[in-house]
Order: sequence, then structure tokens, then C-alpha cells
Amino acid sequence: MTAPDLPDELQTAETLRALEAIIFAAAAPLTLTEIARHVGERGDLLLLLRDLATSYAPRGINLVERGGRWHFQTAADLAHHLRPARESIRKLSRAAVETLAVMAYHEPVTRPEIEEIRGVAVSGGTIDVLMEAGWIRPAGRRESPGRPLQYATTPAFLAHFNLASRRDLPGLADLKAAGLLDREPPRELSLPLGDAEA
Amino acid sequence: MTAPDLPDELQTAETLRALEAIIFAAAAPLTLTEIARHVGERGDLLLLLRDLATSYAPRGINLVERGGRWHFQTAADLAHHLRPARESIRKLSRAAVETLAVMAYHEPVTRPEIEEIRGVAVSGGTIDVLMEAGWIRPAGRRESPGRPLQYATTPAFLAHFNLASRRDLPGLADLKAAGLLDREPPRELSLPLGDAEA
Amino acid sequence: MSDDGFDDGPPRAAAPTLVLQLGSWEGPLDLLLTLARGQKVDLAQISILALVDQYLGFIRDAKTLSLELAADYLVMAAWLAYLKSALLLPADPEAEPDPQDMALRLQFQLQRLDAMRAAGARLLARPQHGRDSFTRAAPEGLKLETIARYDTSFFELLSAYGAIRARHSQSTHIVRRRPVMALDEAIERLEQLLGASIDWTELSRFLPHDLADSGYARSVLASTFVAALELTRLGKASLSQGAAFAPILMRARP
Repeated sequence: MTAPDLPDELQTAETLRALEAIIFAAAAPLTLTEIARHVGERGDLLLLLRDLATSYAPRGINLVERGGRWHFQTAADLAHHLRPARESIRKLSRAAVETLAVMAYHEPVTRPEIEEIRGVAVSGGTIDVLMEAGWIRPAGRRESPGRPLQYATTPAFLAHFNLASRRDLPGLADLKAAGLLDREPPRELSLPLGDAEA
Repeated sequence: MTAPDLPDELQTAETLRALEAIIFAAAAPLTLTEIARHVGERGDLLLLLRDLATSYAPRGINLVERGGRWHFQTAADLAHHLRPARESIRKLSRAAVETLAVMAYHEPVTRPEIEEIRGVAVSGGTIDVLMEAGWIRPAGRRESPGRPLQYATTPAFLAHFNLASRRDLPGLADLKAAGLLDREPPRELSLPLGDAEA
Repeated sequence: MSDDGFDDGPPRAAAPTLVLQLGSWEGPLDLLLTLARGQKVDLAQISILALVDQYLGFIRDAKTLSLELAADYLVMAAWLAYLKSALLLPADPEAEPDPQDMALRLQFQLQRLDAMRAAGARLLARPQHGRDSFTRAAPEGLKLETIARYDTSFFELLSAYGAIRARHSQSTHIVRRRPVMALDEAIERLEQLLGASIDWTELSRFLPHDLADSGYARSVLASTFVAALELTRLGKASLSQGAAFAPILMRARP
């Protein structure tokens, strides 16, 4: 322990240093009793703790008491430094773009339907990615055998692609005119987006 | 991040607060680059870190740099307040201490060189113990016959022995000046044959 | 090794202690260093010749007590004995290696080992992290949160949909049977037409006449030609051609 013959002020300064170190290194917030046991009882520790808390208040680390236990924590207003968000721009996989397109044109649509239209199985990961992007949402269950989950697009989807509504999606004729369709689609595959739906 | 229209002093004070909070919350010592990523690059962070370290120096918690990484730790002279709560560290064998010293003062150094300096074979166990402690690491191969593996110390070694950098190794400058870190004896070394036969 | 002439080395009284501690020496260099430190604190001041005598005396005592000595201690003893004799001989400038250099090297090694020992001790005397200084026991940790932003253009979305629809129409197209005459069909047809005719007939006469689809016509021609070759191979027909590019004639083989 610190030398007992130090003048009072130095003694106090030493106790403050000990308090800092003890609370800093502790595995969990400490009660006054626990702190006193480590520091070796001397002086009004509570008073010193409050002084210490005041001296730390303007700093990036604060000494706080919560339910009679003391601990250091980072100042609340600095949280954004500790969890800074960084945007990462990602590209959707081809499978994801296709799935999204099918959902947009055919919503509400079930996974088996998407698979039928795309001609390949749709992985759960693909749907997860579109969910994460915030572009699709589950849209209830289809009242058919097996009650499959339906999917639909979200307002965020419309916002991302600058669409006022789904009706702004170009029809098949537009796609063809834009050279996005090589062939006339078979008659039996009608677009569910025509004027009838509008 | 903080508002850009703050006067310089306030801006600096805010950066200091951010530095404190970031290093305090980090799970491991941080490099300057890592710190900069969190603080949002602005101003001479190294200068600010040194200011911060100076301001913490008299306290019970110190901000220290160890091998280019920064962290907070309790002041070494307060250990008696903290030790009962913590487990004591493992004792190193004499061979391990000696091997560690040779590595630290001669790095990068090969095993044959360590054996030449110590005059005995270095057991694999000794190197294992030092590796396990995280104090040494393989540091590439020497471009000499047999291409022996070289060893060097780690930032964790510096942190453990509270050294800011290898330059702070005790007596390093003197040993260097005396030529005792060279591979060959200095020419000017006088040979005291003594007069045992006289 | 040494003889009685060099018997005025270390004090006898010290020997048993050293012998008992033999197991604790970390090799001959360690033993030499301990002997040297016993001689002088400043290793730059030690007498190499006296040190050699001390070492050789120590080894001799160990042998007297029938202690097993590790081979490297004996190798060092032999080396030191050689060094000593070389040092005592009149200086020979041709001597290789130079005994002065050998002695210098030994002294350097002792000083260096001693320096490393001291350095190790000074390292251990430093405040050690985890014993004297502590970091926080449970820091929250920092995290760079990554918010994924997907950058997909409207064009990509539309062309993806276009591709799906295109795939659909293509696949229905592929499923339709292409107009070809299979080889089996051609063989059967040709065999029938040929019948038992033993008159030479031009192969082209066996082709159907009214084929509007040129693709199908090509397929029929190819299949019929291969069918003719096949029937010939089977010995059911003969083929004949007068010259290159001349009409191919065919007849049944009796």
C-alpha cells in the first residue's frame, strides 16, 4: 500500500490513481465494498469516486455508478465511433436479379412458381440476399395445397429503381422493343401486368 | 462524425475524446491505421495520441504504445491493488528467458545462432513455450546455406514487458556499442591471456 | 589433457560443490562462464589461461569422482587443452587458426552469453503485463459494421427478366422434333425400294422428289447415302461409281 507518511493531498492523489486502476481492470462493475477491499480502506472513498467521476465527465471515457456499482464506459455520444457503419456496395448475383425480376413482374409469387418461371431451383440464399437488400418481403401464404409462402416487392424496391408503382414496369412489348427479348414469348405465358390489372 | 464547423480547439478536444473511447473499448491494442478508421481521419492522430498519453501518464490508467499498437493499461506501480484479483503469470525456465533475450536483442536470429550464443542446443520445447506465449514469431528464412528459419519478437512481447519498441530494450545501446550484438568479436577487443603461467 | 604440471588451478575445496551442481550447467560454455565470473566480475579482465586450467581441473575432478560427463564437456576440454598449448608455444604467424583469435573468440562468446543472461534478467525485472499492469478484463470491443448496399440497375433487372422469357420460348422451340430422316428409317426405306433389283440404278433415283423443306431434303440425302454404304457393308447391295463425281449406281446383291 502507499506510504503512510505522505502528505494528505498526495495520499488522496494516490488513492484516486488506485481507484482508477481497480475499476478499469475489474471484470465487472464493482460495489463500494469491493473497491474498498482492493484499495485498502482509507478516506471517504465515495467522495473520491464522485470527484473522479466529475473529472472524467468531459472525457471520452466516463466513470459511472449504476445500481451501486462503479465502472468505466465510453461516453454515450461517441458510440458512432465504436460502431461506425461502412457501406459496402455489392452486386447482386445473376440468380438474385432474375429472382427479383420474376417477383416484381409476378407478385405475389411463391418459390415453386419462381422456379417454374426461371426453369431452375431458387436457393434460400438468393431470397435471403433480396430480403437483406430490403427489396422483397413475405406476402402471406397462398391458399393452395401446401400453403406456400408468397413474396412481393417492397416500397424500398420501387424507390431503388425509381418506380412510382409496379405499373411503371415496362410490359413485354416494351421489353421487346428495347431488344431485351429475343423472341416472341409463347402465347400461353401471359403477363400478369397488362391493362386488365391496372 | 463531429460537426465540421467547430473551432479547431473544440475539434481537437472531440478527437481526443473519440481516441480515448475507441482505444478504451477495443478488445486488443490498436494500430494507428485501425484507430484512424474509427475516428474518421482528421488531424495528426499520432500527435494527439502522444498528447493523450502524456495527459494520462500521472494517472492510474496509462495510455501506452507497444510496438506500434496503442492500449490503455493500469500503471505498473499499482499492481499491489490489483494482483489478488488476477492470476499470476507462469514462470519461464532459465533456458526460455535466455533464448527470449537472445531473440529480442539479436532479431531476426536463427536457431543455430541462438545455439552458438548460448553454447547449448535449443530444445523445441523452449521455442514452443515462447511461441505459445505469443512473444516470438517465425520471421522468414535467412538467405544462407540451408535457408534456416529466423525468429523475431512480436508486439505482444513488447506489450508484455512494457516496451514501446525494441529500442527500449534495457541496455540495447550499450550492448551494441560494445559489439556484443555482432556475430564476430570486435577486432579491438583486447585479449587478456593473464599470467596464470607466470 | 592436463597433467600435474598445471595442478595449481582452482581451490580444491570448491570442487565438490561444483560436481554436485554439474547437472545444472547448461553446457560447457555455461560452466566456463561461471568459472570466469568466479575469477573476475569484469569478463574483459579475466585470464584465459587461468580459465582453461580451471575448466580442465574441474573436468579432471569430475572424472576422479567417476561422474558421467556429457560428451560436449569433454570436447570443450580437448579444445581448451589444444588452445592452451597453442597459446604457450612460441608465436607462429603461420598457425591456422590463430590461437590468439581462438582465445579472443572464446572471450567474446563468454561476454556475449553473459550479456544475454543479464539482458534476460533485466527483461524479467521490468513491469510485466498481466503481473504489474493490466488491461480491461472485458472490453466491449470495436466493430466495423458493414451495411450492404446492393447496386443493381433497372436495366439489369429488366434484361434479367427478358432473359428468363427468352429462355422460355427457346426451350419450347428446342422441344419440337426437328425434321430429319434417321439412319434406321433411311436403311429400311432404301432396302424396301431396292428390293431384289439387280439392275444398276442411280442412287439419286431412290430419293423422294417432292421435298419442300430443304433442311429435310439434306437430311434425307445424307441418311440415304449412309444407308447405301451400310447395306453394301452388310452384303445386301453393291455400289459403283465410274469416276469422281460421276453418278453413284446401286443394285441389290443376289
